[in-house]
Amino acid sequence: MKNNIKEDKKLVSGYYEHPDDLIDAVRVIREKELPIEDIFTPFPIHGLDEIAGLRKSRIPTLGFIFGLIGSISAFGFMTWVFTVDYPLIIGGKPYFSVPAFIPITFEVTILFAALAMVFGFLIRSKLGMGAKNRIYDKKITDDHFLVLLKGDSSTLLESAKQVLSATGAMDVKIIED
Amino acid sequence: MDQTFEFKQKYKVVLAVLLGIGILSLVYSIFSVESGRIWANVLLNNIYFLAFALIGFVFISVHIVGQAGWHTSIQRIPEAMGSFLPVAAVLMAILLFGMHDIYHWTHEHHDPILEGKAAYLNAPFFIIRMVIYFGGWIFFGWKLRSLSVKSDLDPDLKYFKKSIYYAGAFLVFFAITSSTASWDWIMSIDAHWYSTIFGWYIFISIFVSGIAVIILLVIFLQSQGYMSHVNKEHLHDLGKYLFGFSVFWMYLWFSQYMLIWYANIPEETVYFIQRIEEYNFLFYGNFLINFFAPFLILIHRKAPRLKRVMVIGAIIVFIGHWIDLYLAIMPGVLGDKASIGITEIGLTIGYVGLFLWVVFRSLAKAKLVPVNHPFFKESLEYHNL
Amino acid sequence: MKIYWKGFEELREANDKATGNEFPHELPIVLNKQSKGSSRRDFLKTFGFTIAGATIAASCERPITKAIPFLIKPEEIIPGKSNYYASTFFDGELHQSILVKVRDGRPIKIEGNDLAPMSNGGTNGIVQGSVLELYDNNRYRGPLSHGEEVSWEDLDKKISEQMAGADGKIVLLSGGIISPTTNNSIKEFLSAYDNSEHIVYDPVSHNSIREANHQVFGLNSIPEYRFDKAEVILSFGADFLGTWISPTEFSFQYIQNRKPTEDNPAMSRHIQIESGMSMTGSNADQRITIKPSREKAILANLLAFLINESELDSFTGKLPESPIDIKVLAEELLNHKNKSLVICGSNDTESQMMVNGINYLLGSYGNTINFDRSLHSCQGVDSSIENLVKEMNEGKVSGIIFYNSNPAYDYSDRDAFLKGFQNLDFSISLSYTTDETSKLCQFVCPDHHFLESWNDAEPKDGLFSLCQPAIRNIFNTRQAQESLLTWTGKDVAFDDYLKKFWEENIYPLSGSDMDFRAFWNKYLHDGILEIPASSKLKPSIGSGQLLEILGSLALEKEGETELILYTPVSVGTGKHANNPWLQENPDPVSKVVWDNYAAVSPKYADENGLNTGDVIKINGKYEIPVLLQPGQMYGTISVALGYGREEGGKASIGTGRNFYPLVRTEKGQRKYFSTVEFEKTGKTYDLASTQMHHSMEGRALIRETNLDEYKKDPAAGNEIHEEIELRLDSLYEKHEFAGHHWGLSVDLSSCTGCNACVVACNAENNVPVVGKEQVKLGREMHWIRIDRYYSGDPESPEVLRQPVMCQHCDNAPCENVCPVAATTRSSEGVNQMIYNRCVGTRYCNNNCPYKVRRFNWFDFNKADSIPKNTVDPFDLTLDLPRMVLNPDVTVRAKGVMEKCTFCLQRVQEKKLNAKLEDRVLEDGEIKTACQQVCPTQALTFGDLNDENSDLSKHVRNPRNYHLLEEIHTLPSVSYLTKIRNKSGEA
Amino acid sequence: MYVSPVRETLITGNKTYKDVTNDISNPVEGKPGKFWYLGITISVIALFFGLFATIITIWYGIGTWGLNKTIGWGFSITTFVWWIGIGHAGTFISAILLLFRQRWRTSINRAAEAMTIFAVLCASVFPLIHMGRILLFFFMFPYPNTRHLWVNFNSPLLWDVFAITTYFIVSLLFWYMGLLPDLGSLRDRAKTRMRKISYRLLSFGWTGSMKHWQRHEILSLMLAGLAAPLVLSVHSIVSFDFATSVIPGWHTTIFPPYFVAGAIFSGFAMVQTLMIITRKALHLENYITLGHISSMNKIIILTGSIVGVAYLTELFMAWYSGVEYEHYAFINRATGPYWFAYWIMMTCNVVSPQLFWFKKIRRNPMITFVISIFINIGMWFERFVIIVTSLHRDYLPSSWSIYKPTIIEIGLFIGTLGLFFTGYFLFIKFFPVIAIAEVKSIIIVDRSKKQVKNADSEK
Repeated sequence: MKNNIKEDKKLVSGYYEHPDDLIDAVRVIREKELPIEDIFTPFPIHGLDEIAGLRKSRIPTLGFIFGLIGSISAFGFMTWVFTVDYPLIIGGKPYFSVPAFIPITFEVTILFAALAMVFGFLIRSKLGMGAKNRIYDKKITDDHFLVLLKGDSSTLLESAKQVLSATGAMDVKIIED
Repeated sequence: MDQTFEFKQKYKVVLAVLLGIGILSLVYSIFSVESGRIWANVLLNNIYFLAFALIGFVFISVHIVGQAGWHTSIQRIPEAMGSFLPVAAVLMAILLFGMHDIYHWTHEHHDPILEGKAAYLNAPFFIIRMVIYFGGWIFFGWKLRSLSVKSDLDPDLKYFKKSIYYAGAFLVFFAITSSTASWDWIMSIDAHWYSTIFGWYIFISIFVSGIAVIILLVIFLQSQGYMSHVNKEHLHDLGKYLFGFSVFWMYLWFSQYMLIWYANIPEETVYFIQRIEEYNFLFYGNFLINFFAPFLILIHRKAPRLKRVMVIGAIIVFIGHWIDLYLAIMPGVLGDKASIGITEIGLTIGYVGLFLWVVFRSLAKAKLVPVNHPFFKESLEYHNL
Repeated sequence: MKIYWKGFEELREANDKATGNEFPHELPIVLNKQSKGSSRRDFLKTFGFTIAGATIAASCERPITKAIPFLIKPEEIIPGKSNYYASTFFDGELHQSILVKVRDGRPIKIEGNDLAPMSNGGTNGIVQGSVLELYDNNRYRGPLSHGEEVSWEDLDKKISEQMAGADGKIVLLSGGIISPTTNNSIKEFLSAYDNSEHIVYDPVSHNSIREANHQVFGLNSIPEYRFDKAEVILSFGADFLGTWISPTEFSFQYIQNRKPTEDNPAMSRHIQIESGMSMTGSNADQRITIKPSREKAILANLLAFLINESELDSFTGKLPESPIDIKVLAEELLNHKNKSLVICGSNDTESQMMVNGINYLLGSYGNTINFDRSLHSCQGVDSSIENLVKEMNEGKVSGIIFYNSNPAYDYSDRDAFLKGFQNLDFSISLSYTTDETSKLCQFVCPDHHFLESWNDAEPKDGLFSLCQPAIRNIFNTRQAQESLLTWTGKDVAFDDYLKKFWEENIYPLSGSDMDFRAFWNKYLHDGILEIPASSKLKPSIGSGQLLEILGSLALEKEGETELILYTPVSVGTGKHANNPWLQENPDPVSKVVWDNYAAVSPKYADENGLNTGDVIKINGKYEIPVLLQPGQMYGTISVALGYGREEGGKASIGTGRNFYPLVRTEKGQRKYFSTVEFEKTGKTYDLASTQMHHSMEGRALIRETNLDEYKKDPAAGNEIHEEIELRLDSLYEKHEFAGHHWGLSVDLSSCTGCNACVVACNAENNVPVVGKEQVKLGREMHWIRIDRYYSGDPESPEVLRQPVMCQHCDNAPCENVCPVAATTRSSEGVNQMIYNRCVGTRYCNNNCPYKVRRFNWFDFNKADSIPKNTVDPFDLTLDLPRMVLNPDVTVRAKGVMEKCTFCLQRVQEKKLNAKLEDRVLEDGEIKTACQQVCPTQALTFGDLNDENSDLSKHVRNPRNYHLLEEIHTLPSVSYLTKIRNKSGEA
Repeated sequence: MYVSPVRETLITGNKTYKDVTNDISNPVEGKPGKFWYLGITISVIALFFGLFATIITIWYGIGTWGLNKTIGWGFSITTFVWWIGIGHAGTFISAILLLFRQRWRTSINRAAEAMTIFAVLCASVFPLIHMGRILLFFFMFPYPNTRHLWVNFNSPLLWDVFAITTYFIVSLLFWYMGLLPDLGSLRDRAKTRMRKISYRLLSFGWTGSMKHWQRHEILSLMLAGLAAPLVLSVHSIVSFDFATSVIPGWHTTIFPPYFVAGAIFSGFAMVQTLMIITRKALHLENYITLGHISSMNKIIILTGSIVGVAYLTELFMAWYSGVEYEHYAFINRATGPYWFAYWIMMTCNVVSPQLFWFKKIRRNPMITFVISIFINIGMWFERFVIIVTSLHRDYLPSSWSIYKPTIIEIGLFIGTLGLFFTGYFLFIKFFPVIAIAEVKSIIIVDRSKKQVKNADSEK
């Protein structure tokens, strides 16, 4: 998935046509401790991240932090405006009218959290308008489950090819950039 | 898997002690506190424990109608909770003797507003409604329970299919009666006051505490070596309910409070003014304990998977919504003279004993899981996203 | 050139787009064209007008390019500060002593003159509206001859030739005149021409009163009525609070005796016997409906009863049958002998004579009625115009000068008049504005508007009131008196003439010890001169005379359907029909605007298959829409006069229908009722009304009680107030207003519903006129309205009224919801509206329980940046009518919410004055426009924080309550319960 | 994962992954049919009518509407609330049903979310256009300015500004993030240059990497977690517009939850309306099955009954409260000049969904379609009843009045219908109507790849 793959970097790819085949294959690959460059699937396969050894995403934490920032800044801002900067008597309500501040605080919290998570996701995944990510196989988005193994050294290259073929992968090939 | 709960002697002893504490404090109260306070406490606990019974059936019915599967592994617990219904009915019947102490509208009055409400707020109609509520609830409860138990012996799907109809009908009946019952029994204490959201607010309040009781019972049974098939995923779901409905309770609490605060119409604000002035600590405490506590405890994804955290959360919610009801009932009955003492705590302990006795007895009568439920197997393989 | 600006915005705008003309060409300002020597006042006027123009330009968001500064500043003029000049309003019917508020050279508002003994500072709607007529687009710009513009000199020459060559009569047909100086000038004019005659013509005649007094007492005058001294008032169809003779004066008197307090819980009792629901009738404690033809029968029975009760005589003749039992009435009157007052609104000498008899027997003369200061208005003799028309048709008249009269519109036999008109050699109109008659005339010699004129008035014997110009004549007009004098051959300015007349005639009378200069200045300043009443006239009736009246009664036949023609309170007899403020001022009873209609009782309508909006045809000719009017007598139809003008400007033409042709003349007397036939036409017509629902729906909005109850418990009718106050707990602290906390109290007992406050508010606050179509949609812009509800039997309901303006709530529901904080509380407890900030969501108005907020649905004021979208049906946004705008009050743009401000500009002015004078603001110093105008002083403005203020006393009164107080809006406006006097009701 | 055999098949027709891609991409790639052209033409005409009405409104003022001194909101805010409510179904389906793991949502969530976006867009027209001075709409935002003025944070209308802005942004993000994999699909299938370029740009460089998927999945879940309370809050805040007031008929505490239920109710009706046409027009019967329709109908019964209970509660409380204004407001609703609106509301919203208790009706697309239209109408009238009927006769009878909409107001309503359907037609032309990747994740394809056993279902 890397955008700018180094000159001499070699990768081995092969695809499966069923998620269960893929999962079995990944289990084998992990057993053999072959470095996985990436796995491409047409849809999310539950549990694949654990099997492939991916770390948990920190997007929720990001959302939580920004949500907190949102709520504090919204509530703080409204409090400042109504008690310090420009207090107005409105409908006989107190200047610091907490219940009335809640809805906006809530909305800003959600907005901040959502924006932070979405942009976090896009930035971390290098996705965005005009992003030039390499498409290894045009059928990934259809029904190909593609595994991409690192083949930095020739031994790795070989064993990668072997494992892929052995697990029933199709169109096993070496990819250079 | 085919376990059956055994109502062991040691449980009985403990529960008898609890019951004893309740009776002793009742006796104590009769001699030392005014009758209104006793009746108010009886009402509070009647409603609170009746609520668990009802929520038991509501929980089951919602899942049956929604064609959920995961709940089947714990289904027998809410069913057993429901067996408290007839006892609750008897207790409510006893309460009728204390009506005069609780409901001011039963007094002689020349209040034009109350006179306007007399067509609804009068003792005979009140009793008729109570009979209808209990009649309906007990009927549907009995049907749902017996269909479930019958399916243990006969794997035919007809019980399952029938239960869908009964569950649906019960929910409709409950949707109306839960509101009217809360108007009758709680809202009419402050006879002038009204709030359209009140019925739903009370419903969510008791629903959250009902979930808490289910969680506590599940974890208790697991600790006693039962229900080993119940895994973290199931707990996670119950935890999400506890979390989600606590937030929802806050939403309704806020909606009601904010709207009344905002419009500032005296006939509505009087309710909150009394509570803020005379029950200041509990009033804000109620909000903290029922919203912030479960919110902060359960917000982390992993939290609902940890039993200890769940137990703490459930106990807080259990106490919290008792306070919620306390705040709904006491100011109207006792004004500023209410307090929490031996009467309140002792009686509640007694009710806990009685409730658990009935529940355990019922739990022991059938298998701990509905083995023939068509979705039962799904429940075992159940995964949260 | 130096640029004068009044604020940063203006300066910036002036610099930004220094384009356009300050004075557009259409504004014909001719300076110093008339050579009469320039007085100091002329100088003021000239320069004042310059500034005025600048101010108008400024208030209308126009760029300023040029303004001429004062070279030497006149001592009394401070730009931006108003001056008040005492003057007099008299339109031929209605007199009022006034103060004219002149701001930077232009009159913008009329206030009552507090010194005036007749109005006591009150005014009515018509007087309030008259300032707008000064700026009427429809005014003549200069003299016309056969429709062509000519110079005064040429015209005078032509006219003099015509008059000199007249072989027949020259008639001056004028409206009522109460000015001694004018009368003097007329006298001079008449003496210059042999065959000349002055005829006074009142479109709505009260001549029978003079006639009756003449016949009974030998006094050809209208006496002074003292409603304040009457304990029982019995009125036969006289709308004395609304239109009858001197309504503002009577309203003030009437209410003096109807403000019961705990210390003095006395209150007069008012019984009204009438056919249609008049404003006065709606205020009565007891109201009896009859057909107009039956009035005489009641009067006769009453008189006979009183005669028989008295020791004077006994009447044994046959009496017509009375439709009501008069015994109770008579006994009540007798119980209050010397303290009762009976009046009658019919123009019927016999009736008035009987009334005189009744009053005489009740001892009213010298108590509630006296002739010491008899009234000078209503001099028109009905038969004289009849004769004139006859003579016109006979060709005996060569020329007529129409002065403040418009018979082509308001004379009943219009065809005869028009036919006779053909025979005239010449016709001259002195009208200042186009009307039906002036359109016909060969020569138009436009008069000044009264605000441009010098004049005087003697409304009552020995009571003088001066009239001075508040602005230089805007157009090339000449005062009518001056025209007459010119034609007499006298070249004299009328102000000099007036001064001279006063020096010679009135100054000696006054017995003043000042020299004339000082005398003149004092009374010009005060506006009022009162000379002690000369004699004590005590009228008497011979014993046989009463029986004679009864004996020779000519009774009307009762008709199946009887039509009553009445003068509407808001518009009057038709002279002011082109005043959009008045046309949009709702009728006090029906709340209909911009129309007259046939009021029919609900039951009668039902039986005839009529509904509101159905058009009926009366006497086969006159079409008019029906309005179901509770309290209308069964079998009668009431229609207002004064509508249906054919000439006279946009606001009057085609507004309503002219019903003067249905005025009937009998024995030389005009009668305002007749038996008619009507048929349904099948057509329908939408009447515009500012109120659609007429029942209070049992809500405690207007709390009322009876005097008896009030005596027992001053909080009677208002018992729930205390209960509610106890419940008004809040979830949050109330804001305290440290300095002032303005408030307003409205005495519901005092409000007669005359709607003068509405017009005053329009004038003060630049409230736009929206027109009939918009009112139909429910979009009138009035900041104050008088809610009117009926209760009881629809055939004889009780009427309740409540003036409602912004309540300035401390817990204002409107403020809460404005997203941009465009409406907030001021530090003085006023709910303020920040027009600049308003984005127009109308959320505030939705939330206002009183629905007092008004939204600018269209660009009513031409204050919008989008071109060609102004909705201004009456051209009030042209430069001329815009001169009336109050520069202290922002003109609101399209899409902005507005509402009552408690006349913030007045509060501010008085506060600043006090500050400049380094003193404490006094209670009562600030008067809101509605309060100032109110003839019955029903409103009290003041400071709630000041414990000793009148307002605080009202608030502590057990009668005090707030509208919708149970919803905890905490209004600053409060109401005092309405008290009726139903004791001893028959 | 085990699925009980009792459950109904979700995606019929034994689809393989490839079938799914093909079936759903085909309508986007093929030429649109006559029906589409007809539809979009009508929609665009309606849209232009709305534009015309907008210009007239801005030029001449709100006076071109039928409002008056008593009734400040009429058609505009009624329609605003209606659209916002409709929007809620999309969020409900993708957020709350996701949290409740209702797998049947995958067939409808994409279109429902698109519907949300267009509905919110339509809704947001009204708070803008109803302002008397629309050119000053920016006053609504708390931006620093020379006059040091801020906005009124106490105003529910301001809460609306925040709620709707947030709601629109979050819905858009949610929808678009969900679209990324499918846009990738279209990109990889694109034949023409134009399509290649546009879908490449639109798909943000989606590759299908497991890292993307991992984050994408957690993002969806988290966004759902946020959107669930958001969807509650938005319509609650809309209800606060009324409920915070003191006007009888407006001020009632049940409004927030009742509005939310009503919103979801009306939203599902609109989803039904759209889906029943879409499945037919785009031949997606295997994806949007009778089961889906039935499931949605169940939610309609649920929410419709909640709404019904709320109506009855309001009615009872109006009596029980003993407040004369409340009494009158409700009597007037049922028997006043706008009685028809009340009874349309009652029949369409309370009675008609009860028909769905019958399985046959629940599973009949034709009847469902008709009832869904009824509900759309009924829910519009519900808001009309709340807004106009409450306002036109409030506290002081002197100000009672009648409201009749003008052609300009109706034009604005039609204009937003035009906007909505134009958006929807463009959407079905250029975007996959069903979430391709998500559908793939719920079908189970046999490993032999020949015979397909599909299953899976609701839980």
